[in-house]
Amino acid sequence: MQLAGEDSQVHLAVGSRFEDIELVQIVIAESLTRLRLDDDESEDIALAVREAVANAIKHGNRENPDKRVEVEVRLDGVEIEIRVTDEGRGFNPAGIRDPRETENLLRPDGRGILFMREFMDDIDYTFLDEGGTVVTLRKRLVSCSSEPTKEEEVE
Amino acid sequence: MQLAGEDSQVHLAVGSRFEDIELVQIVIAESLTRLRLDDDESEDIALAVREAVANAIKHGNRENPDKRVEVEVRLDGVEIEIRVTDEGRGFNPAGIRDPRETENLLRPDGRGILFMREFMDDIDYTFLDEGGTVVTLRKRLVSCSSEPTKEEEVE
Amino acid sequence: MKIDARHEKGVTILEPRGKITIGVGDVALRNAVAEALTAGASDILVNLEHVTTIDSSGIGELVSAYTTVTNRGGKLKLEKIPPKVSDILQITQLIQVFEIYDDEKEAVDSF
Amino acid sequence: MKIDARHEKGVTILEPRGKITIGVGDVALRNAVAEALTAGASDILVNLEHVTTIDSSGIGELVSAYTTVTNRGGKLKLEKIPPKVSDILQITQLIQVFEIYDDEKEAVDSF
Ligand SMILES: Nc1ncnc2c1ncn2[C@@H]1O[C@H](COP(=O)(O)OP(=O)(O)O)[C@@H](O)[C@H]1O
Ligand SMILES: Nc1ncnc2c1ncn2[C@@H]1O[C@H](COP(=O)(O)OP(=O)(O)O)[C@@H](O)[C@H]1O
Repeated sequence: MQLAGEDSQVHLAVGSRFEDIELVQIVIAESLTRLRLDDDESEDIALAVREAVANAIKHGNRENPDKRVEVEVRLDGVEIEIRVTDEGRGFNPAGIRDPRETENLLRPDGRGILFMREFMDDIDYTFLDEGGTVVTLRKRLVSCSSEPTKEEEVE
Repeated sequence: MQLAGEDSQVHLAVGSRFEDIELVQIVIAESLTRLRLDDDESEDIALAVREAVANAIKHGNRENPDKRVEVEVRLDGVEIEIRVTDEGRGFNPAGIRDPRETENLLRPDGRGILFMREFMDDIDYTFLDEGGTVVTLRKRLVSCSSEPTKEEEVE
Repeated sequence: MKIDARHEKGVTILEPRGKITIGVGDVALRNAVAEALTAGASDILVNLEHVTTIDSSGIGELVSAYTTVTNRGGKLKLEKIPPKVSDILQITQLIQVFEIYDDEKEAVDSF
Repeated sequence: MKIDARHEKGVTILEPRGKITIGVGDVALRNAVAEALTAGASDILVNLEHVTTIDSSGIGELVSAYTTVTNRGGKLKLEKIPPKVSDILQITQLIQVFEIYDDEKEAVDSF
């Protein structure tokens, strides 16, 4: 179901400063622009990526600016997949507490993974043998048609 | 002379479609924003990178969207270095004709490398053994101060 | 990120603009709340109308502000939340925690 | 990239806006010139006032347009070139090739 004309891959590697998140956001926004998603869908994806990159910088690379965060964006006609990789030591996703439980409601942190889960269809963690955490975010795209409509072709 | 706080490296890999040039431009613009260069200096760098990436897509990868163009941006307090790599077969830079010669003036092409040379301090070609062309563009930054002024610190 | 502060019938109204996100906006919000408290405020209304993006750090700062103000015997409420912020408060179930108003007069009178 | 066309005393004035760059703006410029020629134009004035960026492909299209129009016995001139475009015409020495005007009335009367 991949349409050659719509396939696209972008790979970005940045340092581990919070300002690098903005660079990632800009690349994501530009990549999504081409898909003509509706604003809501684009915002959801951008927010999930923001959380993934923030975690990579904060927990993975512990804000060491010399450590890299890699972001890979894969688009085909029907799905977007974004992979965010850090150089950290990983964690146990099963041990994460649910921020919606009453006893956690007033904690200031612990909501990033929830955001990723809610705003994407699917998120998945892999821990590399050589060190490093990969979080893969996927979303099926509803608002973008994989074929241009008649009107768009004429444009 | 590298100031830790100003060091920054960004690596971007895109496909070989002309629209990918815009993505590169956006990343370059965002990276340069942080340096507070004056507009003229930023424009010159952006234009040189545009030419380098256009050549990588057009001549290097022959617009094959599956071939990648890599762009590496290295910033320290005093210099920007941008490296653009394609997967093509290279060429002989010594064989390039000067577009400013009278007999070439009315040719529609052949001005990209001239632009890079004029807008950067230094450009340099390397041809990889395994195939691929790397053009390295360098510019010393005059308008950005490597240390923030008093006023900026207060901000 | 820029946060204006104004006063209405003893209530301090904070109006962040732009992004309340990690590393920039979240810090600005924390500082604005701290400043209001130092200036003697105990009732704080945060107007979220002009917030374009909020992430989990931004939400975390809202929660911290809520806790700090409440622990000091004050109140922190929200007004004019954009649809995306509303979604996020639903998702996180913080909608149970915050008192939220659409109308500013009503919000101010509720303190 | 958007190109307006208007007419002044038999001269076709083309006004590209935005970027004349590889893959988009260069093609638009080529098409606009071809259209003007098909419509019977022979004297063309390109107003570059609203061009924000031009690259070597864009310059190449200007040169091609110049050649095409000249070969057909017409003339192509430029007006209101921004400083960056002026730099580029200097660098490429195309400043010798193009007739360039600041004042539109003068430009139109020169054909
Ligand atoms: N890339 C990562 N590397 C290491 N630990 C991580 C990573 N991402 C998440 N974690 C762990 O999962 C926890 C929950 O993450 P999250 O839900 O994003 O909330 P928060 O970042 O606010 O703590 C973090 O506190 C951290 O312990
Ligand atoms: N990355 C590259 N790979 C292969 N050939 C290249 C590359 N860059 C430049 N060239 C060669 O150098 C020539 C001059 O390039 P340039 O000055 O940019 O003008 P143009 O691209 O308009 O031809 C090209 O026509 C091409 O033959």
